[in-house]
Amino acid sequence: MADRTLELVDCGHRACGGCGPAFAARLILKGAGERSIVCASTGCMEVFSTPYPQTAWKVPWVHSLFQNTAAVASGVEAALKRQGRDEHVLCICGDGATFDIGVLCISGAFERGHNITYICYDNEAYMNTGIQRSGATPFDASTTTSPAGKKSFGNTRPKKDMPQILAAHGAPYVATCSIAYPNDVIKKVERAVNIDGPCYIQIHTPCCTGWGFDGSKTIELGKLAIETGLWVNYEIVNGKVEKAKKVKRKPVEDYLRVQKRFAHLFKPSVNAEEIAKIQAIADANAEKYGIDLKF
Amino acid sequence: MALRIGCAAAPGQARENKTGSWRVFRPEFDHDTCTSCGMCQLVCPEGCIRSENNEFNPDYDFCKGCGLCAHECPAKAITMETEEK
Amino acid sequence: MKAILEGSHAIAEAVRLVKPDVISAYPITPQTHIVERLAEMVAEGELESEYICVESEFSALSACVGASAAGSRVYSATSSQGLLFMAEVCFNAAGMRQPIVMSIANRAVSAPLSIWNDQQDSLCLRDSGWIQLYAEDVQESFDLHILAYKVAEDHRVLLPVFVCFDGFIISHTYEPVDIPDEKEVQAYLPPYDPVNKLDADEPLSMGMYATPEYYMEFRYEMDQAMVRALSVLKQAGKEFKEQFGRDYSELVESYKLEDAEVAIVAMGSICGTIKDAVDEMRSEGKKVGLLKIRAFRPFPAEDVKNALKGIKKIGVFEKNISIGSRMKGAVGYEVKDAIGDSSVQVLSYVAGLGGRDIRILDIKKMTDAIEAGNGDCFFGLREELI
Amino acid sequence: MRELRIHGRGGQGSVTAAELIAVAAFKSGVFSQAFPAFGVERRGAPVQAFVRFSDEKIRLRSQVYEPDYVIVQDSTLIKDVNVFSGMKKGGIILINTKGEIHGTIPEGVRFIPIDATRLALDVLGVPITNTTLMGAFAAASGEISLEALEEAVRERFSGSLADKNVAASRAAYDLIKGGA
Repeated sequence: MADRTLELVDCGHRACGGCGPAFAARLILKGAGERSIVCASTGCMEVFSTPYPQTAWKVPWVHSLFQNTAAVASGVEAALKRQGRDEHVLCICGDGATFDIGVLCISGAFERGHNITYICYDNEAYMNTGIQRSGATPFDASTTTSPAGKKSFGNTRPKKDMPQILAAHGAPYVATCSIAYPNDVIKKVERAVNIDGPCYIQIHTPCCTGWGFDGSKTIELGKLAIETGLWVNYEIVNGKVEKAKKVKRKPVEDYLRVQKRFAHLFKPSVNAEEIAKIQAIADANAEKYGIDLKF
Repeated sequence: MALRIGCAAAPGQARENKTGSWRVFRPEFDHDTCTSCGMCQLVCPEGCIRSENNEFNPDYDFCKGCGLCAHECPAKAITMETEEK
Repeated sequence: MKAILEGSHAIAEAVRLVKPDVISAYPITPQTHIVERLAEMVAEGELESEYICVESEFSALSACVGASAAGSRVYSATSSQGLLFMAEVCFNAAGMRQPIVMSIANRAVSAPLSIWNDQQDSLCLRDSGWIQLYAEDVQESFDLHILAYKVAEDHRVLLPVFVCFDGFIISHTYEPVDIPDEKEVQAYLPPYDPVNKLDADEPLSMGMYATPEYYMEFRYEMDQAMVRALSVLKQAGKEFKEQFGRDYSELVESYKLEDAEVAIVAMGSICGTIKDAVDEMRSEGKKVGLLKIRAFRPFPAEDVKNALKGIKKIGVFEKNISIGSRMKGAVGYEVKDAIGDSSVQVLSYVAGLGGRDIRILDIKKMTDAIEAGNGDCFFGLREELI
Repeated sequence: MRELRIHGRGGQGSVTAAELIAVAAFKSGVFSQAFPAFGVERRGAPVQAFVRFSDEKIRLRSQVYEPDYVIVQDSTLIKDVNVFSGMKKGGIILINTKGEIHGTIPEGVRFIPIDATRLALDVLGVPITNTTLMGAFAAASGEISLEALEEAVRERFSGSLADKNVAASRAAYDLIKGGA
């Protein structure tokens, strides 16, 4: 059982106050334990946690480049195997490194079946470089490269279904979770690191700076994503979706209205047409994963 | 201090960076109202809330004053006060 | 044991003898025979390594970085486009001070697509922080792989190494090679003893980022390590001679330079052809010699200067083109700078690009051009196509 | 130093022939070097491979332009490729042919025709002529001994395939020796 009191991410890191990913890092290592080696991609978490020489990591940690973390982890795993060592090999990468630039390396590592746990902290844009869209950015979110404007409602594409892509690689265990449900994160990470083979976990990590909300509300935002059906927590075990978290769904406006990245949908007047499209995404999620609680 | 080869460093050194100086609002913990549920400790993105004999307190050297603990406290035992400078 | 082997298979044999824990490579012509042979060795149990069959060169070297960071001895091999695809990781591996050894079967770069030999690929990674060694024949290619690990893993150095040899010309040529036994190699090459290592018992953060307060000093340290590599290479070469009998104690090799009036400077397999050409020209009464450069990074400037002392006409055979530079070739600048005497003529000759065959008669023509003072140009162009 | 150029078509084993001749020469005690004309040729396209023999270490890396020996695996190549190019006086050219060839043998060059296809079909059962021509080359040039060639062939092939190829080499060797 995971030791929930274990603190393997040190104080003094430079994340924004109320940072979702910083919270996620603590939870991940509570689940994975101290016999872990973390491979990190370039990204917000890397930058806030490791300006030389002030590392916040109390476990072995290595960063090479933005897009090669899964390949670096493949090498670490192969070396451990050769040396007869038993540490868990983790990748902790943002959605830019995971959904976009790192796909080649991730696909290769998963196809080869390395015994690694790849964790994506999904804050739905390139936050490190100033909030540019990624393949994980939700429909209609305004980012600096998908800005809302006179002729745009923001990002024109829905989120890429990364968990299914990795499940399709034959990953024995794929899971989504949210920092809004900390124990679920810890449990899923603990499960993944103890499964042989490449596992994938995608953690929803609201970003107060990138999404535009107050840092005290990071967990509230995470909950709203789940409660509106715009984010679904589930597991894919050997290719089958299991245990999608059921909710009594709220309208998506409740989630959208409190974030600056969706502010253009409410100003100067409520854009019912666009909000309906987002509601349709939530409805489709609900249908697909069967998350609606029946009364 | 000599550089460690390959831009490597041992743990513990982030603590040299006292992020408490970032704080504008300061969480005040009301121990009478507190139910010792540990939620504040769990959710703190800094991991800077410590408990001793079931009494929870932030390490003000590192607390950035984000207010997440106060927002999530089920007993409403934490209030955010303006930092007096 | 003397054997006759294809260059690639000889190199694979050298790799088998250094026993890397992890091999990670992606096949590319003309490097393929090396990695195929290594995969076969692993499959047959002749080599106990983890062979990671990666999906790209980018991952090949990235996995090497990971394995090396975890404290293992690692190996990779590539060519041309593969090396360019790895370029970002090359800079990173050197900055992280991982003593990776990688074979470079030198090949031209695209476009136009060419699978044939020149040295553009490794030379354009000149500033990446990798030691670059260039071999003349199969034996030297074999030997330098063993030597490379000794130098890379030396705690005074801790920099990765390219062992470069001309694609096809060396990689696909059968010739006799002396292969030592495992015990001899073990006596020469100690086990890898990492300075930094990912280990849960002794946690460490590796590959952190450096703010402007630190970055320059890290780059300075890399350069210092490269400077130290000059003497470490020579020492390793001397010990190599003591162990195996072949002498690599110098980073340059002079051939008939003592009384030479004209010198050709070159790297790689072309040195063999130039030696034959020098012999022919000597028999015709021409005082010409060759300076072979074995280490391009670190560049042995002092040695080059000393070897060429008193020679007034120097031509550099360049299997690369630095497009837009005045001299045209990248090696010429280094030689000119090493000589540091404006009364000495140092000219570059860009030749043999994309596998253009070089014959003894070409070297003679080049020597005529050096004597006449015509250089800093392409050599051997087909005028009818221009 | 003596030089050999082998002309063949992709798939006929010209490169293997060059390698095995070099291996046999090495086993016969000389320094040898073998390499193909590095190309992207597919099956059927004209290809070349080269071998050098010397009592000293061979340093030269250029292709072979003035061969002492030429082997032509397929006489149909003569139409498209100047197989005689640069041949030295006193050199030997071995051509796999049933009889007449197109083109003129250069002056001073000894032409040895051999129906290697027939021989290969008889002994190997397939029209793969490289080992047959290697036997003929051993007999005609004296650069490699038949024993060394057999050893080289047995290192490359195994079982009955090795036996058959050794037999093919030997048959050609005997044929040329007998005819000489």
